[in-house]
Amino acid sequence: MKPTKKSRIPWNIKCLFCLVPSLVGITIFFVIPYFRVLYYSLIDNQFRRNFVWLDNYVKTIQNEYFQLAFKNSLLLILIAVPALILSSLSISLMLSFGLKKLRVLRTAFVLPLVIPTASAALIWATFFANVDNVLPVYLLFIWKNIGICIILMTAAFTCIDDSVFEAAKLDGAKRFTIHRKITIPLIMPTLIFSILISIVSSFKVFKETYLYYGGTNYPPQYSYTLQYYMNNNFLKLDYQSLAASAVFTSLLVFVIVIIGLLLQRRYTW
Amino acid sequence: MKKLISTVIIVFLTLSLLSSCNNDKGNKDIINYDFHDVKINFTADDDDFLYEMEKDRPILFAIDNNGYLYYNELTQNFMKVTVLGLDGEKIDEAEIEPIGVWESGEFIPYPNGAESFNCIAVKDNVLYFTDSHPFTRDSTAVFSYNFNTKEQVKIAEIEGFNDVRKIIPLDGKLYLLGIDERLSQNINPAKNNYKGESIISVALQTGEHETVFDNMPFMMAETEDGVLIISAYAENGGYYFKKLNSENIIPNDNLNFSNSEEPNFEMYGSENIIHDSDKFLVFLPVDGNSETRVIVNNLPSINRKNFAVKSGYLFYETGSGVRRIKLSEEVNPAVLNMAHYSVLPPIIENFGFGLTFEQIDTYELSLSLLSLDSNYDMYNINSFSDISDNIRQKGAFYPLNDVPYVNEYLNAVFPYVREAAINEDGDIWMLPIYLHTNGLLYNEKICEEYDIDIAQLNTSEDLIEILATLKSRDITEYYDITHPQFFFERSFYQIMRKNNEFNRDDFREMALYIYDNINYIKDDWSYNRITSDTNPYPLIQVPGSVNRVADLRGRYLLYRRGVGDYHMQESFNRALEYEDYDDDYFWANLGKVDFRYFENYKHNRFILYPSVKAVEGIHVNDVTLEFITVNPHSENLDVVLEYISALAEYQLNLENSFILHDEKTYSMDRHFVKDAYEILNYEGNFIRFSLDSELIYSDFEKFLGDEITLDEYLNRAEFKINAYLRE
Amino acid sequence: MVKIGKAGKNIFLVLLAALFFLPVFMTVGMSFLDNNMPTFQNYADLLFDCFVFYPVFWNSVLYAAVITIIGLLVIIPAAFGFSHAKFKGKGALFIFYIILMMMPLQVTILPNYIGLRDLGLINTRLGIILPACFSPFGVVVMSRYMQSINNSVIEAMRMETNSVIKIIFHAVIPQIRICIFAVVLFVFADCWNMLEQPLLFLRDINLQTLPVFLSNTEKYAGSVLFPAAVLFMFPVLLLYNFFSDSLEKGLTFGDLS
Amino acid sequence: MRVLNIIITLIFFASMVVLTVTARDIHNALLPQVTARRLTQEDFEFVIDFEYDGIPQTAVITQKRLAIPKELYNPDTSDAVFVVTTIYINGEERVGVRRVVPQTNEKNEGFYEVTGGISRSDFVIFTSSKVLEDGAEVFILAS
Repeated sequence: MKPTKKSRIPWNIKCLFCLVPSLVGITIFFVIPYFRVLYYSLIDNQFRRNFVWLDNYVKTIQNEYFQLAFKNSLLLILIAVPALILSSLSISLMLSFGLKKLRVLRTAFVLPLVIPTASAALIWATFFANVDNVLPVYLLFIWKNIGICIILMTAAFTCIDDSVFEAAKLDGAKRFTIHRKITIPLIMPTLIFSILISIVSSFKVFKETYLYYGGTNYPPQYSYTLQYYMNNNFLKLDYQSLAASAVFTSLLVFVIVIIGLLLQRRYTW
Repeated sequence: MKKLISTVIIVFLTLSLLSSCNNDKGNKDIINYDFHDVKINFTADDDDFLYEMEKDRPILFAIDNNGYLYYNELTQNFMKVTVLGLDGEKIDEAEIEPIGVWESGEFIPYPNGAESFNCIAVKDNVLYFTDSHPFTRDSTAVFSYNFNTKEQVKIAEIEGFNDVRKIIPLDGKLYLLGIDERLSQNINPAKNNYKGESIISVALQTGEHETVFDNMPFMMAETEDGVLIISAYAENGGYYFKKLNSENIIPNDNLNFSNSEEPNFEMYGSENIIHDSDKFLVFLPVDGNSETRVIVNNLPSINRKNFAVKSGYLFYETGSGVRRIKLSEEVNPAVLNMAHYSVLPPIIENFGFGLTFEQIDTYELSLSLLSLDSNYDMYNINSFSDISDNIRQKGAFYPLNDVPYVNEYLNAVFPYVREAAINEDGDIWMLPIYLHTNGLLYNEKICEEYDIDIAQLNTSEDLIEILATLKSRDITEYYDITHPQFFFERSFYQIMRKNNEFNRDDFREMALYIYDNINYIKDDWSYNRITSDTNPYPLIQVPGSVNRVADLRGRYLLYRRGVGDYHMQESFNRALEYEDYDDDYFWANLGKVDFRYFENYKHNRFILYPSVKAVEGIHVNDVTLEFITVNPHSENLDVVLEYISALAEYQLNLENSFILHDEKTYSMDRHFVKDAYEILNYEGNFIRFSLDSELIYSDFEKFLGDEITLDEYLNRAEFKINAYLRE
Repeated sequence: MVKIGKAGKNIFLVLLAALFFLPVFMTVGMSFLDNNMPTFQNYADLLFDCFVFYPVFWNSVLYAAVITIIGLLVIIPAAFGFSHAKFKGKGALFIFYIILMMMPLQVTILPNYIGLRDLGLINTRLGIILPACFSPFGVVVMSRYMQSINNSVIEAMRMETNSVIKIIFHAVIPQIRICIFAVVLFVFADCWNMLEQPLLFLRDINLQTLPVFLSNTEKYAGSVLFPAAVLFMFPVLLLYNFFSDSLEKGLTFGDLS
Repeated sequence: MRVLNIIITLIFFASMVVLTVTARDIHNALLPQVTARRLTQEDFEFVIDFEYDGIPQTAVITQKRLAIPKELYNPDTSDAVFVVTTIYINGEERVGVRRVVPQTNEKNEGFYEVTGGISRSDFVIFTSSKVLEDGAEVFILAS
């Protein structure tokens, strides 16, 4: 083995260099726009451009329709996301530890990823024609995103070592306790992660709900979410309240991420 | 495995790049040139001269080198040519003896021979003209008339050649462009408009003729320095230019000739002017580089066959004679790009500016405004689009206060239009172009026959009452003037005008009123008619029309008709142009008006369409306004403001503009103009902005169809309207 | 009791899967129906009468493929950097990546439009490709996985060579094959369904993508759109099949080394 | 299982490649193949009366008029003729036909005189491989 010559650049710096392309791309296409949004939220008008600092935020907070939209979005995240995680967890448990030949069923759950937005909205409109509550929107959200969560979770299950199960079975643990005690804590990082992914896709599901309600900018009260609020303000050239509400959403997201990480630190052994 | 995947991916990439660029370049029609910039503009009025002539038929004219005008009166049986000098005084006159054909030694004049003359040309005081035999049309005779010696000579007779479209006398020969019989049979159809033309040259002394060019020519012209330029269709579409006795000039193959019937072009310096659609003269450099330039001018409608360019002047035939305009070298730098919101671009004059139009939707419009884009210079918006009022509130405009003529123009328009054009802090944020509202057209005589007194018809109750009486005396078999959507729309604006937030009782009252009085059949919301006789007002489709009330014999009693929009202005201008204007010409032009239904149209009158309820005592009428706003971030702002002031000045002294307030600018002797003016001058008019009844259409329809209760409808409407207003 | 429980669970699972399969079945069914008579006419109309479909289809393929490939070239090193480099603000930067990932589209449309316009990328293919290649989603997913790979292999490799690229290629990639497939699947599916960006950033019709074509209901007859929707589903489904195969194989050998 | 997957993918994309290249030609091949030409000018006899220095006279003269061949259109047997026009399908401009009933006047041994419905520059369909109807798309064989 020839002795490796001492490379001038320390290993740690080399790893940093790997980060550079992504960092450059992120700054150009994500960070600068984000700060542009911050700047827009601090000026009074897209055309007159004089600073009013927090007026926009105050105005947005007091706007009753922003509160309504914020409430609806929060409800969507607090109800639909857990429901999604639970259902995808149970399905992936059944898939991974059930019959071997049932594995092929997993393809069915990935299909919603594949269906185009227009057809999905059309099918939802035919199934839930005159349902007068928010359920269809939640179901649409779950239906659309269950595929990703199942893939993540089943992939996580594959990493668990079989020997762990043999040991548990030996001391007579029943199926349910095995899952509660061992499998779930083991895949807790993936669980947290799918929660984050689902929250991201809760913003992406806007296009389908928009078409489901027939392309109107003002859906029934219960499904008037933040995206509708922002979209309408965009059409009304009121970019300032849109920017302010955008900053609020990123704060909301920031809080959720922090909670997620804290939970994860407490659970990982 | 990896190699396989990588090869497949590479195949994808090459294929998609390939497939996207090989869809064949459809040949671009001349109309949608990519206009680069405007080089030549018509001058101000002093160099604009009109040779007045009373004439009832188009004339043929030619210009000689020192600008004298030779024109030919196509009288019954012989040709009289008069020569006019530069300021229109008569210099010379010639009577050409009757044209006929010598058959077996006997001269047989053509009875209505004069019509058969195709075109005339003049060179150093000798006139050349051709005529095709009026019956056989298979041969063309070429004549010359010398103004000095006053003698007429038949130079030649060419078999199998007619429809001569151009004569060019050039160094001892005459070049004729016409249809050649043997060529006009089998031609490849779908490519272009070639009809079998060819170019024949006739020697002046000897008269023998030979074909000079027959490879699909469509026009020819002569440059100032005496060179013959031919333009011909290229094989794969488009066309190219060719000097007569020299090599091909580079073909510019991306230009396809327009579909105009009579192609024509003249030479001006090193460029040629191709006359295309009525409004455009296009300057195209002959050497074929694709940099094209357009001169856009306010020629009302140039006769395509008949225009000539000589010694820096453009001559063209108009209704009242031949007009001569000086072509000046003044350069207009920028071509302005106007984004328009409705499907059709606005019909406005361009005053020598290059104008291109592009249609955009609300999302693109907000994106363009918010991102301070400069790719649009002006926006043409109508007031019922959701964005119109937001532009005013958010300041997304360039104030036009100090643009010349704009202030003057706003003082001259109707007060409610002026009020709409100026925002709270005094900025003029838009330039109004034309208005549109709804009027009720009724036929005085027929209404008298059925003793309907229109005077007391000003609310919807009266209208419904009249229709009920008509129904009871089953005079009228079918009408469809009371449509729920229309009544809903009018009352929606009247309510929102009074209190600009959701007022539950007004909406409840309106909903109940329409529910009881107006009949609604499921799924018939957007203006299509229903054919059922279960309801009291039988609504039967009148063939090919909406909103009409006709009696049993199909004669019109009442008809809902737009007032004041550009159709009216357009048809009015055209009517005026031909002086023989009278009512029926006007009516025939007012959109697709089917004459059978307007028997004695002279008795048609307009009144304001009855409104649903009074607001503060006056009956209110919503008017939509078409206007232009200027993009403050446009790169060629100064040219845009120049255009806006030209447009304002043009609108300012427009006759029968249906937007100006001053009565003297309207020909009040014509009763429909007077009626239309009264409607547009009604004090209850207001411009409705942004808030569109579309917001709660679908809920109202569900309520009418009993799918949801009244309260449910009111709750939904409340949420939607208040959300829209207070978001 | 356990026996029934097990059978009941399986039946419930099959039923649920059938329920999820129904929408696809409906779309495919509708594509064969022409006012409810089974016919191949719709496919004939699409494939042999609507020639706009092909450039649009290959555009989508191009965008999805190029974004996935360039994306991987950016994501894998970045994830490696996140998981193995030690520097002070790493946690904060990672959280910032997550926040950027979660910004809703309505917000970023205008600033992105302005950014692309200043770079002159509006109405060009790059305008769609570049922003998508650098999306933080891939980095976040993969760096989570890289933390749990076996470092000893890397240490060994570092003995022989100090070029990071070789190390990543030989030591890291074999270990995270499943994650790479997962990221490829998500990024490809995401680009394949891209609708808002092409709609607003591209003006020229033959640069557009398939979802834009599918959403243009007034211009193209319904009979053309359903078969197009079916063809739309194929690529992602095929890609998923690749992935689910490797998942099975991934489990059995070499993964837990 | 993996090999099957690759095969399906290859088949799918290969067929898409083939279709991209050949779709338009197949489409054109399936269209009715037609030949189109402009109408010719033929001689027709006309009786005309005119005045020559005061004396009304009549004369039978032959004149060239737009003529349609008898086998193509015959007022009492055939109902219409098809003329080339541009039509719009799936957002694209294509060559199509429109159904025209020409007005005819005089006739001679081979032709009928066309007085209305078809102008000189219109291309009339002479032969077609399939039965045409109004607004149909056609493929014009190079005449």
